[in-house]
Amino acid sequence: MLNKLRDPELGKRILSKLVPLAREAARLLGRPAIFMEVCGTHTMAIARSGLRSLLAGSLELRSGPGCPVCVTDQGDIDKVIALAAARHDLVIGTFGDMLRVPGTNSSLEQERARGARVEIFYSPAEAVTFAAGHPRDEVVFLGVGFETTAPAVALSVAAARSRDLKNYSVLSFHKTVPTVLEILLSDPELKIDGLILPGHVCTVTGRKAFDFVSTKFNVPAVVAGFEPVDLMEAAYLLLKQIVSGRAETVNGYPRLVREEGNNKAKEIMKEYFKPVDVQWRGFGMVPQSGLALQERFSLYDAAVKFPVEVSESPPPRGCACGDVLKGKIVSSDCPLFARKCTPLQPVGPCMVSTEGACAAYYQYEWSKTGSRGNIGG
Amino acid sequence: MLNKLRDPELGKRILSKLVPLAREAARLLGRPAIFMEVCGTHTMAIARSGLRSLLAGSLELRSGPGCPVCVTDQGDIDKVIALAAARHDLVIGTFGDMLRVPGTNSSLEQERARGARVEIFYSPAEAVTFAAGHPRDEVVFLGVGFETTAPAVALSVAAARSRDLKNYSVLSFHKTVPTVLEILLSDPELKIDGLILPGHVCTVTGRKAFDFVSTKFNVPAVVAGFEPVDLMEAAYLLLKQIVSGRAETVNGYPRLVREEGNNKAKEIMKEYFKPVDVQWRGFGMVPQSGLALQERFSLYDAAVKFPVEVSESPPPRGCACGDVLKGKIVSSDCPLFARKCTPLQPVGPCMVSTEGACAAYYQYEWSKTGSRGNIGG
Amino acid sequence: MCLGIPGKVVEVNQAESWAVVESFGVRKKVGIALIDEDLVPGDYLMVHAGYAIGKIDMEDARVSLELWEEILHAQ
Amino acid sequence: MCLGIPGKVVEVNQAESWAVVESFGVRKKVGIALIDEDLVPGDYLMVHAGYAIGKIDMEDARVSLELWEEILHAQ
Amino acid sequence: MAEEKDKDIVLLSHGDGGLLTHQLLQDFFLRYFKNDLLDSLTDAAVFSSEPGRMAISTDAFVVDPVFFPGGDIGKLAVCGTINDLAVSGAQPLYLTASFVIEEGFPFADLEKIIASMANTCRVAGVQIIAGDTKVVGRGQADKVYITTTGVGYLLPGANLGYQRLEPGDKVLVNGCLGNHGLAILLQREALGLDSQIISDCAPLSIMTTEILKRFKGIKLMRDLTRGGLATNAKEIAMSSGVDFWLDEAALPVEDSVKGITELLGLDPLYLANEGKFLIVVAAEEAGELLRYLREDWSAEYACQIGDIQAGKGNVYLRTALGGARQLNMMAGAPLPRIC
Amino acid sequence: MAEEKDKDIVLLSHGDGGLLTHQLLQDFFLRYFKNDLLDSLTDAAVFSSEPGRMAISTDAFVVDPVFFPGGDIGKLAVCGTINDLAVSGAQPLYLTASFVIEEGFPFADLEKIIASMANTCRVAGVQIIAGDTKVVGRGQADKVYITTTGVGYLLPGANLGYQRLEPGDKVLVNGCLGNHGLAILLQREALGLDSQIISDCAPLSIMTTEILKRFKGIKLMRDLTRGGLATNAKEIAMSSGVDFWLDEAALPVEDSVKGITELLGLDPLYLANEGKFLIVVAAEEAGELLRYLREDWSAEYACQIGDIQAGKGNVYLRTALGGARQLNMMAGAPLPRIC
Ligand code: SF4
Ligand code: SF4
Ligand SMILES: [Mg+2]
Ligand SMILES: [Mg+2]
Ligand SMILES: [Mg+2]
Ligand SMILES: [Mg+2]
Ligand SMILES: [Mg+2]
Ligand SMILES: [Mg+2]
Ligand SMILES: [Mg+2]
Ligand SMILES: [Mg+2]
Ligand SMILES: [Mg+2]
Ligand SMILES: [Mg+2]
Repeated sequence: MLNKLRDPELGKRILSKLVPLAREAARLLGRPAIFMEVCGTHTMAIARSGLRSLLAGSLELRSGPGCPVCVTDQGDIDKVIALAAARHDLVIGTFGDMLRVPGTNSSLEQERARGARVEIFYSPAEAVTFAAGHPRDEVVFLGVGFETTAPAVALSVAAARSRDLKNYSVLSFHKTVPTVLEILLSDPELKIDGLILPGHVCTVTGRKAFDFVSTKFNVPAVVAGFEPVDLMEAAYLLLKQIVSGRAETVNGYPRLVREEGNNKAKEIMKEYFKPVDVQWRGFGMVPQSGLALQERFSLYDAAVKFPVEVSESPPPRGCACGDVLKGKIVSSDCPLFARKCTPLQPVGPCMVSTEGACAAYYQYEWSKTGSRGNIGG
Repeated sequence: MLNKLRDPELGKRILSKLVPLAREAARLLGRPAIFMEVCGTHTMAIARSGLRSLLAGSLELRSGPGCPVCVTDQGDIDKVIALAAARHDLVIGTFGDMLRVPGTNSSLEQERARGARVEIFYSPAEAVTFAAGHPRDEVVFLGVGFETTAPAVALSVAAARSRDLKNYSVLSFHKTVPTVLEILLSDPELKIDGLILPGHVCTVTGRKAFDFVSTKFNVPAVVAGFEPVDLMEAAYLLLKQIVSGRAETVNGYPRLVREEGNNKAKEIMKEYFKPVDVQWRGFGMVPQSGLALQERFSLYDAAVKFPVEVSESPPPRGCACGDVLKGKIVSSDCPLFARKCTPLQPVGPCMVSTEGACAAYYQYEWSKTGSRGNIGG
Repeated sequence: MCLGIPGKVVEVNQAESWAVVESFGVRKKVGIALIDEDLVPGDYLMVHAGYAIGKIDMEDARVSLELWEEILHAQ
Repeated sequence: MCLGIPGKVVEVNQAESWAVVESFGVRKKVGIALIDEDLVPGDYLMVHAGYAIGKIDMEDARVSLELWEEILHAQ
Repeated sequence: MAEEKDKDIVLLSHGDGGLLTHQLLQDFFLRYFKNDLLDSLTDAAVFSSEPGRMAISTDAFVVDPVFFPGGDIGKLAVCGTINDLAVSGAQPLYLTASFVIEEGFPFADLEKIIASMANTCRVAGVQIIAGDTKVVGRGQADKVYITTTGVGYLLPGANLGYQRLEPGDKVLVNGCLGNHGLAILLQREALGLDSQIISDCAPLSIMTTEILKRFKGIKLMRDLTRGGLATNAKEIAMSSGVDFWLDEAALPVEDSVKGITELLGLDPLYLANEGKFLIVVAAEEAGELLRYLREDWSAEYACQIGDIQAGKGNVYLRTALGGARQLNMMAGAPLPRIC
Repeated sequence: MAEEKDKDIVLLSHGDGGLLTHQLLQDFFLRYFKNDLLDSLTDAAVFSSEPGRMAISTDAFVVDPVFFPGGDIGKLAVCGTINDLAVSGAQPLYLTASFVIEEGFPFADLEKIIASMANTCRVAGVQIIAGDTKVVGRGQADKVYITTTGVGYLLPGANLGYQRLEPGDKVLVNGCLGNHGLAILLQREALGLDSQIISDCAPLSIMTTEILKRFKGIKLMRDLTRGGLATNAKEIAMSSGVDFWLDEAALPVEDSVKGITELLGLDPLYLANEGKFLIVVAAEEAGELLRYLREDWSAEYACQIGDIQAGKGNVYLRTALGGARQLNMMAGAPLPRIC
């Protein structure tokens, strides 16, 4: 059944319904509607399916702050790099995506090449297993991600506690999505006609957590899954709202997302983390949008165990990540894009993670030597 | 001036005096005189100069227990190998010669290849410097050697103490030469007409320490240096005694060896070491012939810090090291020599150190495919 | 940051809080500490970073697809 | 086991108990804690395992060689 | 050496050029690679040359782990260089092999690797005629590295070159993509995945020689190793100045490879292959070539995956939905992601 | 890459076959090794061959440290393979070079090494026409390893072979022994010796080509690398079944090399050389060859060191005193001893 959701024939038929609807919406708005996805995995799925090119002219899709790597503050990135550089006796555990993220002067990949120990883990559970198997090593796991990921990291702390490991700690840079969307939607310059909501974040938070998008800001929103059909359905449901002049927060992913979300995951998150004010790249300080470990787990809190001070450093000169993440410009409008900033030598963090707005754009939708004209063919 | 001592022209002229004298002695004895050198470095010097071949027929030179590697007990060797194998967190420091010495089942070289950390040092002082420079490592220095070497190792303990290093210790297998010569000379089967005494051991002990050779056992002895001229002089002085029917312990190395030896070195040895009963390969237990660290230095005594038990293992089957070291046979008389026992795969320890009796014999005086006949040409 | 993989449960160990799921013919052990509901083989889970984050309602998926067929035929 | 290398003293530091000796044109720093006698540049030392174990009496060496010349010419 | 139970691993001394090195050569390399031209105790091997064009190629193999489902570093080292010659239109003749071995490496494993090399050479009809062995200390290599260099004669009929590519040419591959890279990744990372992916590691020269003889319309071949289909296609596109248009739906990828790459956030188009190559062929011969590959060479998953269009050196992928996206060179080795 | 101060070291990504590998090739290898045949973006390099006999030789270079007095690993890698061809009687033409680089290796050092290779090639008149680069993680290599493979044509006049050796032939070397091995050892071990020994690392092919043209009595040549004079002479003796008789007094060894080896308990006859070779030549040409080497090639320390006698494959050294000892193959790399 799930395979049916990625059936290209079904996709093409839906597309044939979607495009006329998008044209109708464009006619109503006097321009193509602009929808923003706020999940990096949506960004990837859109790019890999070629959906953006198929809708070109009738509907525009933009990437918001949905890639945790991209929204992580430069100072936070510098901190973990500084820790890796200063403490070759530590094992820095991380998801693969953080490896090449550029700090002000270096990256984890660079520091690994200089002797830092950096291990890539697929799951924080593996990092705990590693710590248990290497009692002479001290593992610091880099906790990056939204509500989807934070519970798994909380469980890793629980596992380390129950196994009485003294050599495992977490450096938590976790963030919460609804909080930053409030800031995003409050921006008077923002011109977004609908939000594609992150299906897996919503699996944890529940649909209701995003009701404010439509109730408070009067912006149509749809919780979306990640198959091509899911994404087209989300676009369809958003277009329907625009055409009918409604603004609701619709659950377009009911096979997984519930009204209240995953209560157990929410409880565990609450038990281990507390909301704190944190910096978001491009958004500045967003009150209560970060997740720090509760004080009673300070034994497992790398921020407490291995405090690092880094001098404040300006964001990379010329990087327009902030505007990209707010949907004000597309990546190719950034003056550095594809010139000084490429996936190989990223200037800004949006170019680093493959799901970063600029990296996905670079990888799938743009080419140095090619023209952009005829790629829909 | 010292260069003159290795002048081959002078050597050849001396040789022309030495050979007739040796023939005279042989005539008196009814067979060529047999002299034994009891220093591995003498063994090497004789081999490398080709002296044995030049004297063949008129004088025979044999190697005694002069190579500390060769006389080290199998059990002691097993101990250090076991330590290296069990404790990959230790750094085993050693002189180059011990690296390939075979224990019952392995060697330091084998254990290094399996992950043990083995560092070669030229001087125990370097081992202390290494320990100071690697405070997270624990260095165990393998103290092997006679009176010449023991003071240097004692000084390394002194240096570690004065620098307050907690990560340096010594595994002392040091032995004393006069003690074992007493045992050697007491052997009624021994047929040795003169002893070439170890010049550098005597530098520390003094000539008088070896007076017993002639006074108690009535064997002529000469303290010898290491240049070809020195060795020929020693042979000359021994032959002179034989021809004139005397037995004295003559100092043939007066430019370095004093009657009482090096008092400072003797004091330091006494301060740090105490005589203990130890096993010698081929000789069995020799009372009071080993040097163990004094109890008050037990912090630096690897035997105390890292005790190892190894099961007693028989000496390698068929190895005739004992008889070689006692001068009863020459290496090529051993049934394993050059067959199962080669420098590449030594069975007995005499085959390991380049200065070992069998190894020197193999390397310089014998060849698998060649005949032994005409090598004097 | 929220790559989720759907998988069909083939084995459950509630006591040790894990299940083996099969996705695209591949089996993997995942943590189920975040799942409140009962699990039996044949259930579908959404897996993220080694943990199941939710149970997939296959009935909903079916309804969803039927709805599309209706819409597509409506024309 | 007693490889000794003769070397000519070119520098002495009694306080720190080392000397620099030259052998065969090569210089090396060696410990002199075992040497009782005074050392001045030009002296010769016998070095083993990084430490000087004795001072070489060059006069003795000369006498020794002269003795040989006598013996050799005696014939 | 082999008979003594305590002499089961390579020591630094086996690399010192002395007696142990000599024994190592005799007991392993000369024994398995035996042929008239090989005599590793001389400085160089000598062979007769004919007038013509020769191809030479070299590659270092550092794969971790050294044994993997479907092959080992030895088989890989032979296939890799043979295939570089093969796709260049050459008939591989001779290889050299140079080993860097980490102290402590078991002789048993070394023997398996050497036997595997010898076996692969036999299958492909090439000989190893010169070699070298070095041993480095613990932590100065990862078990064993092998560099092979191969020489061969260009096949008289072959006429391969970037400049021959023109709009309308068809793009073929000889089978499923991504298996080797994924097999290696799964062995290396303890991901706890219960699925066996088999490397496609295989020598291609016999096949390429035959197809080059029969199909004069073949304009370019490329083995799809490091960087996978995407990177290699992009390199060719940039060098030839034409565009590649590939069809996502036509790309042969095994279901299990598809599944696992999705699971790990990887793209099979960037995974290395070791027995797969891309062929650019004139349109009129494409169909017959495909049939020939599938039927005569049992390459049942051989596919036409796209075509060449006039352009500027880009590679486009037509998505299943009918959209398009670009493929660029790989930037950073594929890593398991959770995003 | 070179212009960014924070991009000064090699990363694993430089070896993934993607964009960074591409850049690495462009910025370093293609830049320095530039020639018509080299294009490392193709699978193989192509060159024209003539009828005749070709020689091929390969060696891996793992020297530690990578920079040493008198050379570096790059110069060594070029000289080593050129010299193996040269002493085989071949005129070296082309090299391939394959690199295994440890993550974190500075580009500045890599560039020095590559420039040094390019320079040595220029001096010797050879070209690097194919290559490969792999990057391995920290602790999986020691900075950089290079494998070179060389091909060349056998000189028509050269007639070298073990079977030609006969009693009465003379044995020559072209200069002082032991410098390279000792230079390396002194760099590696912190022995606190205040003396600069310079490696003799040098390409020999131009010299060997000339002497082979002039001296038809040359029967065998051998570069005296790993294992030194003793091991190499023993190998030749064993392969040819004759005995070598070398004169200790005739062996050219620099005073400082003599001194330091004595100090450390080493034997210079077992130390590696990288610009020295042994020549076995018919007696009647020995004198003239020696004169030619000394005068026309400024090989002032070239010496006749012994001769060949009927025998059973042994190497004898006549000691200065007039005695004799045997030289065998090295058994275990030379280590500083105190005994
Ligand atoms: S292209 Fe680079 S510099 Fe520009 S916004 Fe994106 S990440 Fe920032
Ligand atoms: S040859 Fe070997 S086995 Fe025989 S006595 Fe010597 S060391 Fe022992
Ligand atoms: Mg050679
Ligand atoms: Mg190649
Ligand atoms: Mg290749
Ligand atoms: Mg070689
Ligand atoms: Mg390793
Ligand atoms: Mg290739
Ligand atoms: Mg070679
Ligand atoms: Mg060579
Ligand atoms: Mg290559
Ligand atoms: Mg290293």
